[in-house]
Amino acid sequence: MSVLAPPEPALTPVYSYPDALTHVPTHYCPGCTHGIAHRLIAEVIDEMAAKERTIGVASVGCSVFAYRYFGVDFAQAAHGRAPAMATGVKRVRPEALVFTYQGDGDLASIGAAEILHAAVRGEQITVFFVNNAIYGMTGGQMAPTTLLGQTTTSSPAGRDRATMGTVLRMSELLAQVDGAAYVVRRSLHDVVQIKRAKKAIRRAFEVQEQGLGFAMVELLSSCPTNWGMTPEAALGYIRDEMVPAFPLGDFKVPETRAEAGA
Amino acid sequence: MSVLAPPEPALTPVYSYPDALTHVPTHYCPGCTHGIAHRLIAEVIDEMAAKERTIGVASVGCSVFAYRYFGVDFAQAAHGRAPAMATGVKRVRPEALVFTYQGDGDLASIGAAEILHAAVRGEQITVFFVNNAIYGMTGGQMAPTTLLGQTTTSSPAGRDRATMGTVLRMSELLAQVDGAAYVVRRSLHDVVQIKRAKKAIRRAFEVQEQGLGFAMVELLSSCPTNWGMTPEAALGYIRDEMVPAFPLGDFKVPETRAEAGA
Amino acid sequence: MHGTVTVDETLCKGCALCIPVCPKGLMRVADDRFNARGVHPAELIDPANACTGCQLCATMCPEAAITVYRAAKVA
Amino acid sequence: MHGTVTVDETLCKGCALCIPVCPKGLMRVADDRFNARGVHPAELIDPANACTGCQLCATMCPEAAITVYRAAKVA
Amino acid sequence: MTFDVIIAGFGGQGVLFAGQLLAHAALDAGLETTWYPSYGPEMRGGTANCTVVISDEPIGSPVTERPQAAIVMNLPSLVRYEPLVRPGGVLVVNTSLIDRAVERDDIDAIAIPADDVAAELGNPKLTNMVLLGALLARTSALTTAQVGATLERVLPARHHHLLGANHAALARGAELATEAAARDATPTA
Amino acid sequence: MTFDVIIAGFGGQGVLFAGQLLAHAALDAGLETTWYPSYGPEMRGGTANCTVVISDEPIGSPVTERPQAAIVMNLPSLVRYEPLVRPGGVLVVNTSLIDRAVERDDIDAIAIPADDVAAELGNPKLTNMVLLGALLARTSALTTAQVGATLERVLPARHHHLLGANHAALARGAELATEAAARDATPTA
Amino acid sequence: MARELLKGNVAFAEAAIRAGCEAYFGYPITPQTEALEHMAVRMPELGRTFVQAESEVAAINMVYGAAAAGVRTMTSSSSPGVSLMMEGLSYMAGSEVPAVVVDVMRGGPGLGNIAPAQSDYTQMVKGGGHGDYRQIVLAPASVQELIDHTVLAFDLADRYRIVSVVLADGSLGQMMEGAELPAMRPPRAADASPAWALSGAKGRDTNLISSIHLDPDEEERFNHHLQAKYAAIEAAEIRYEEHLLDDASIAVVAFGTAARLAKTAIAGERAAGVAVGLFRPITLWPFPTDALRDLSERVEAILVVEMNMGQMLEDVQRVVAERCPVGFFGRTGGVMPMPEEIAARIRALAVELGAAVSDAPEEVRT
Amino acid sequence: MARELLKGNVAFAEAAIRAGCEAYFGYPITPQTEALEHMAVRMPELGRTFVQAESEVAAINMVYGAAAAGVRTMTSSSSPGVSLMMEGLSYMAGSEVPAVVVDVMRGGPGLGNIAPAQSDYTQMVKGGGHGDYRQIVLAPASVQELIDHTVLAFDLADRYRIVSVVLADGSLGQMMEGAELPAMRPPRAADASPAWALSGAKGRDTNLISSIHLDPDEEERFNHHLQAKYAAIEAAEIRYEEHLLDDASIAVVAFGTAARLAKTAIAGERAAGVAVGLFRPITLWPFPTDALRDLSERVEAILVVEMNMGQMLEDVQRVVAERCPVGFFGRTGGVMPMPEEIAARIRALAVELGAAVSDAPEEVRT
Ligand SMILES: Cc1ncc(C[n+]2csc(CCOP(=O)(O)OP(=O)(O)O)c2C)c(N)n1
Ligand SMILES: Cc1ncc(C[n+]2csc(CCOP(=O)(O)OP(=O)(O)O)c2C)c(N)n1
Ligand code: SF4
Ligand code: SF4
Ligand code: SF4
Ligand code: SF4
Repeated sequence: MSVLAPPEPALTPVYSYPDALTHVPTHYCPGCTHGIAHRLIAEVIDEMAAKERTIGVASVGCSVFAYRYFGVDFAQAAHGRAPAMATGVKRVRPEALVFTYQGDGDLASIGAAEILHAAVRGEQITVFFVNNAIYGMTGGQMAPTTLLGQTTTSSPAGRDRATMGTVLRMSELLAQVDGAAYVVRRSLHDVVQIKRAKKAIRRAFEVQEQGLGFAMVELLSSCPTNWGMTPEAALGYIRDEMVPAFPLGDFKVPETRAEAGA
Repeated sequence: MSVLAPPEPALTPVYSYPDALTHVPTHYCPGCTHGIAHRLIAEVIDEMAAKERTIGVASVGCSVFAYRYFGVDFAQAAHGRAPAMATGVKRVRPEALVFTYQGDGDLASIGAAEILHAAVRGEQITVFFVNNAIYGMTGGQMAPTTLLGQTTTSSPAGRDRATMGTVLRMSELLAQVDGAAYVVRRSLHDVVQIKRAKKAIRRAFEVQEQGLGFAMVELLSSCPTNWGMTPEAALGYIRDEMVPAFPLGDFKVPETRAEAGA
Repeated sequence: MHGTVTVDETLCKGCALCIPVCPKGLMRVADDRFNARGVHPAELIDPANACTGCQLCATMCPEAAITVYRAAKVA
Repeated sequence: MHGTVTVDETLCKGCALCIPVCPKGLMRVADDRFNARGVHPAELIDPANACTGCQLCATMCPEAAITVYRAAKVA
Repeated sequence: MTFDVIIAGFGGQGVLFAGQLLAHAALDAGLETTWYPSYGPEMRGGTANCTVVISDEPIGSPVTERPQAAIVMNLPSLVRYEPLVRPGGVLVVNTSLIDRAVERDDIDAIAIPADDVAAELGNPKLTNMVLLGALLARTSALTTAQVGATLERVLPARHHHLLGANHAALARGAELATEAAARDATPTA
Repeated sequence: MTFDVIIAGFGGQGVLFAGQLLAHAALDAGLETTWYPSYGPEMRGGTANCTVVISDEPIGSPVTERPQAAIVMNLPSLVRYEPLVRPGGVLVVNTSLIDRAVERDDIDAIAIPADDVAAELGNPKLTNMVLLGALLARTSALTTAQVGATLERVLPARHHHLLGANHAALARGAELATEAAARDATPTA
Repeated sequence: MARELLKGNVAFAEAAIRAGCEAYFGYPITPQTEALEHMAVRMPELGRTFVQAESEVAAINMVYGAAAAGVRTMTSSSSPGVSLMMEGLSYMAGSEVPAVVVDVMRGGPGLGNIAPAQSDYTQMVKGGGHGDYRQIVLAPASVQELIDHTVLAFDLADRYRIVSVVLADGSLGQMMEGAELPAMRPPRAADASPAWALSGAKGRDTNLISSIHLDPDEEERFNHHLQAKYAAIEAAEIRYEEHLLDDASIAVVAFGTAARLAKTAIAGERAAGVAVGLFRPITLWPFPTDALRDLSERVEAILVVEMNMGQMLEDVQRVVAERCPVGFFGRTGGVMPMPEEIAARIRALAVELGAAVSDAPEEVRT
Repeated sequence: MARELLKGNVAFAEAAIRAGCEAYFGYPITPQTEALEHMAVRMPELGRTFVQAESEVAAINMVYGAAAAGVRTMTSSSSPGVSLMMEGLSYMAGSEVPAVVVDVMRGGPGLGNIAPAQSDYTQMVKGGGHGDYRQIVLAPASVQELIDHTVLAFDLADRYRIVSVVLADGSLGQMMEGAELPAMRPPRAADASPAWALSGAKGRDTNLISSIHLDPDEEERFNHHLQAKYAAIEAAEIRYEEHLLDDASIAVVAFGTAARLAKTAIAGERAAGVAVGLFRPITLWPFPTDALRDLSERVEAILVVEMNMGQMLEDVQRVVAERCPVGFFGRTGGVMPMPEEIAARIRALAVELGAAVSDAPEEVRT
């Protein structure tokens, strides 16, 4: 933690800006929970003292600039290909802690083959999958994760099962794959969930360190801008609409050590 | 059925060459069960009297020439993209019976995103997935379906879990997806299984006719050439090695009418 | 006579999969001749008219090379 | 005094997510000023020194804009 | 005759709509016109701008580095566009949100407290119309009457109850600009 | 000097290996050489062929439309390659599998019942060596001795117990070809 | 229809609909996304097909399928997305299906940015996929042309069983301009299907849509057939604009938005007495080779202006064959060349050529 | 090392290993698959990385990752597979990572066939992806050169932080020929990593591998930086072969296998008294522009021979600028131009030029 001078000398900082972030104001919309995901990952990197051996792989989406905010080595992958790029990195840098940071359009739509096969191969990478049920960056089109009936700019009358199918639950899917060691879904919609999410992030990194296989933490996230809501209402939308469609939970945990307390 | 003159006038043909095949000798290796899959599909097309409204989409693999053998309109898709191409066909020809015919390299490796999303969208197409646990056409490389320890030309020391992951079971995976209406696995290794396979093929076409959603029949198939076995031994390999890794069964059947007797 | 089968020798690849499935053991590879592909085609050897027309051979044949006949019933 | 928080106004986006989570209701949007982004930043209004340094606001803040302090304990 | 203007501010201030209205009005007046927005993640930062070109001949560039006029609705926009307006051009400044003075003296700078005016008119969403009215008063491209007429055509029917307020905003902006001009005795562009 | 030969037959008849052996031997003899196989699904049909070029200068094309020699191990190969051999060239025919006679009379056609000879020698896999021996006897590119020596180098150690049989097959093929030549009194190429 | 203020992306999408496009498959990407969004509203309204594909790879293969089934179909995308279509486009060329692709180009290489550029010239005009193939490439310079070219693209695609590309850029896609949409074509009769298309082999032999020719001789014959078709297109479909070239000693050669920007510069320079005109290829393939060759015999110098580092330039050089000097001015990476800059280049060239030119007029519109 | 009989695909794979390739990512495709299979055996043996990717899209992005991490890495494929790499290659150009791609070209377009062809010239030499970028492209004409060019490709890639392409074809990949492999380079020291590479930011600022430049001005500056690098490569790395050109009145211009086939034809025609020679670009980019221009001033005619419908031809025409007539002879779709056919074209040209030529000798080797 980068310790600022406390407002009064008698005070000690108990929470401050993570060292693994760069102190650059982000480009995210006000209240977008991408920022929370960033912060949690950075906090875990700090706790693991892993900043100097972490390599991140950013995807294409609102988080395309993730590299600006993390104070670690970074690559910026093509849309959907972060798991392939991370595979290339990790295979030749096995000592590094390698993670991808991907949106739901990136991971579940265009990058479906790459994430599936990274899991099948049991790549020793950690994937942070920020699911906001929409394409944020391009202005709010439907994603495979868009809820049934949800209106987006490419499903203007609401997502229609007959022509557009219905929600794709990637965590449930990837948990089916033998090479996946750790697959859980968490949410960022309130303080309790955020704390749980952080634990899962930590565990997902540990799975990589222990060489147990592919690890993914799906994080239900908000897009106040494209959902057309206030930041607070957006958190409510996660809680009330998204969580029922995307149940939180552990879909796969390493047999050697079941995830407790998450 | 194209009825040949019987060897003796008192005899009636009870089984003869299907009408929906072209009577062209195939390029398949002797004993390759691609031929059985072709025959069964053709028999069902005949039984449904659907020859004049069926459109097939061939993939890239040993079955790349499937169009030569089926007496129906055909397209030949790019490697892995048959489900996308079939989507294009079916959306603009909803009255046609549209099927893809894909190998395991094609469907489970390079085409993983396309098959997954055809299922997610609940495309009204029927997919025949011929799983021989290897890349036949290109001379026997590892597929995502290759068994653990199986030697192939690209896993010369046997498929190794640590670097190559382990078998991807596509039927189990796709059955997870809401848009998938009918997903079953059958085998072609003996007469009983072949008869079951045919029933599933029929059902899969019916699911399309009834507009119930995406339908897929996975068929465990042999590759005597690249497995380095006699045709008969190859059938034994399916039975003894593949079936345990790829359990036969119905992973998803339409709720409205459970598959009986398969 | 119950049934019989013919093998389309232009289609047959001599894979021999039809042989073990015949319950009467009536199929064999004709090693006295090659077809245009250069393989010995399968043939039915049924001097005792034992073939029942059960279609197991045809069900197994990857080349759809086998036609099966049965004695016509007056139905 | 148990604790206090500071808000880094260059980072704060005025999203107001820190406000409802404060169990003591001590956070608010400072509508008397804009930051460089043109938004009203959040601020702690704690005349009674009620802040416990519970960190809930910081946990919620997407911008990691909040630093939380507690009175040093002699451990 | 060719006229170009950049309208810039925060997203949500009606920057893009004001520009579109101007372009629609130009088209209605039988002129050539282009409207060109900032787009994509650039808008994520909260700023938006658009360029409108109006001409009696086919238009080459829909963008310009040195506009004849600019409307700036917030401080970052003033900082960015003040230096770019052509000498002799017009700069309309929303002083409700901008407390910095215009530094150049070779342009016609018009200070309008547009948010306050809009609030006075009873609808804070009218800021853009107030500023547009001011611009029209100090340039010869189109008249407020022309723009007002176009507004009736392009405003979706469900918003027609707001027509009066919009007209009023345009008129008030024009009025303030004319007053200011008279005060400053600065020649108009 | 440049020499080219196509070796063709069913997959499994040792077509590709016979060609490789020839190419290895050429390299051992300090000559330039290329070996070019049929590949891909073409082989799925059950046929295989390769072209070997041997020269004392750098080789341009590794393929040829009109070879100086061909070894045909089955009927389809005879049908395909008989018309292509250059006038005066050599055509070695495996009469064990081919009952059709060679029709051209402007080439040196050598009939060798190679499968039978191989069977006589106790190993049906030696067909290719018998035919290669015959070719070598009727062409001047390399000698059976050169090829035999190379065989010792390139045959994997685990197959070295077969060396004797291979030598015998080469020699027997050469012998039969020489006898046939004497019989026909056809000039060699 | 009257002239309306239309956004480029919306305009070409609506034009496609009116030209009879029955199926649209696409994937969002800035700066073309409004086209997809327009299709998402309009196509279902009209009972036609709109599918948001899982990727551009899938989108082009869906287009391939719909085209194989004989309907008018299209996709639109922007540079990185278009790169993902190269295999599919090569297949479509190899099986001669008609379709339309609109590329709203942006800055590159790689992820680059979303600003307007013209640096997909090579990949679209020369064929970024494998094999010897061609696509008709139309380069609009206004929203009106974007509309007209989209309609034309469908007609040419059908006429020649070829992929037609409308090569636009971010500025054309994003800007609004006065333009007129064509009337809605009557819908295709349900049974009107090209003879070669997949529709179920009822009462006819089966049809096959495929790009495989395992036998090289057959593949070569097919390629010669393609080349013959391409030659026919080159003979019949070349389009270009000549502007103020009659007495010009300097010709600017530019396409699309660059040409439009150049026109402003040319107007200014003409006013200053420079004998400069514009040669604008409208079809980038077939390229207006003969007209440009003729021109190169008449003018003293050519200035190629592009929003890239000189891609069309190579074609111009090839055709001009050093008959006159060919200069180049390019801005790239999403930067548009401003008329003033182009004018300065023209001016410099004129001075070099010794032409008598007055000073630039005070007020050249930029 | 002694000369061995080596299959092209195996030879370049082993050459890559000996050049220090630490990671190979690929996907099977005929006619290059033996390379992947060789890597599958050898790389694990040496403790290096071999991954069979799920597709060519994944393969190139894995290469991108390994390259970003600073190791020597490569992939190999053939035409349709290479088309799927266009986005990835554009990204790699846009972030300046070094890597090697071997393209063993086959007949197209589309699925086409697996026979040798040279019709990926445009996509590899001009950039089939979006944006203004270049790749070094080496065109070997023998198994020995396939080996040497692979090693060179790695060295050039590292020197310039660029993608180097070895543009081979099915015949080079499939044939065996006598060739010598280089010695095994000593393995890279565990800590030897380029300063820009991703390795964990220990004791230094963080590194970033990215192709995004949202600000057009910045993107343009980056493009100018790329162009400067490309100019440096053009100044230093052009390679070509001149064969029997000193007194030639006819020059055949051909690359790779086509050049090799032409050599046989040239030998025959020389014997018949035709003053013909060969100009063989070895680097297709950077293209040997100056040497070819010089040549076009010396010879009376040029005949371009390719295994495509005339792709390099356009570059030759551009450079020659009609200084002399440029003829073309191409076979495509997997057909190789036989020396006799090439010879006939040369002969016809010679006759046209009025040269005195004797009849062809009886026994020209084909
Ligand atoms: C090949 C390609 N296709 C499309 C795009 C455009 N694009 C950029 S971001 C994005 C979607 C991002 O959505 P998501 O992954 O859900 O992330 P979010 O923005 O919601 O965080 C798309 C389609 C691109 N950059 N590249
Ligand atoms: C883009 C692309 N990549 C690779 C290939 C080469 N290829 C042809 S078939 C095939 C694998 C086929 O295996 P599978 O799908 O399992 O079918 P099988 O041959 O076993 O029936 C591959 C990789 C290709 N044609 N196109
Ligand atoms: S568009 Fe949505 S996902 Fe993107 S930064 Fe804004 S709120 Fe976040
Ligand atoms: S290679 Fe295998 S899958 Fe292909 S035809 Fe032969 S046996 Fe069948
Ligand atoms: S199963 Fe069919 S192909 Fe095989 S031997 Fe019997 S008849 Fe012939
Ligand atoms: S949560 Fe953070 S960014 Fe949002 S208002 Fe509070 S301090 Fe500011």
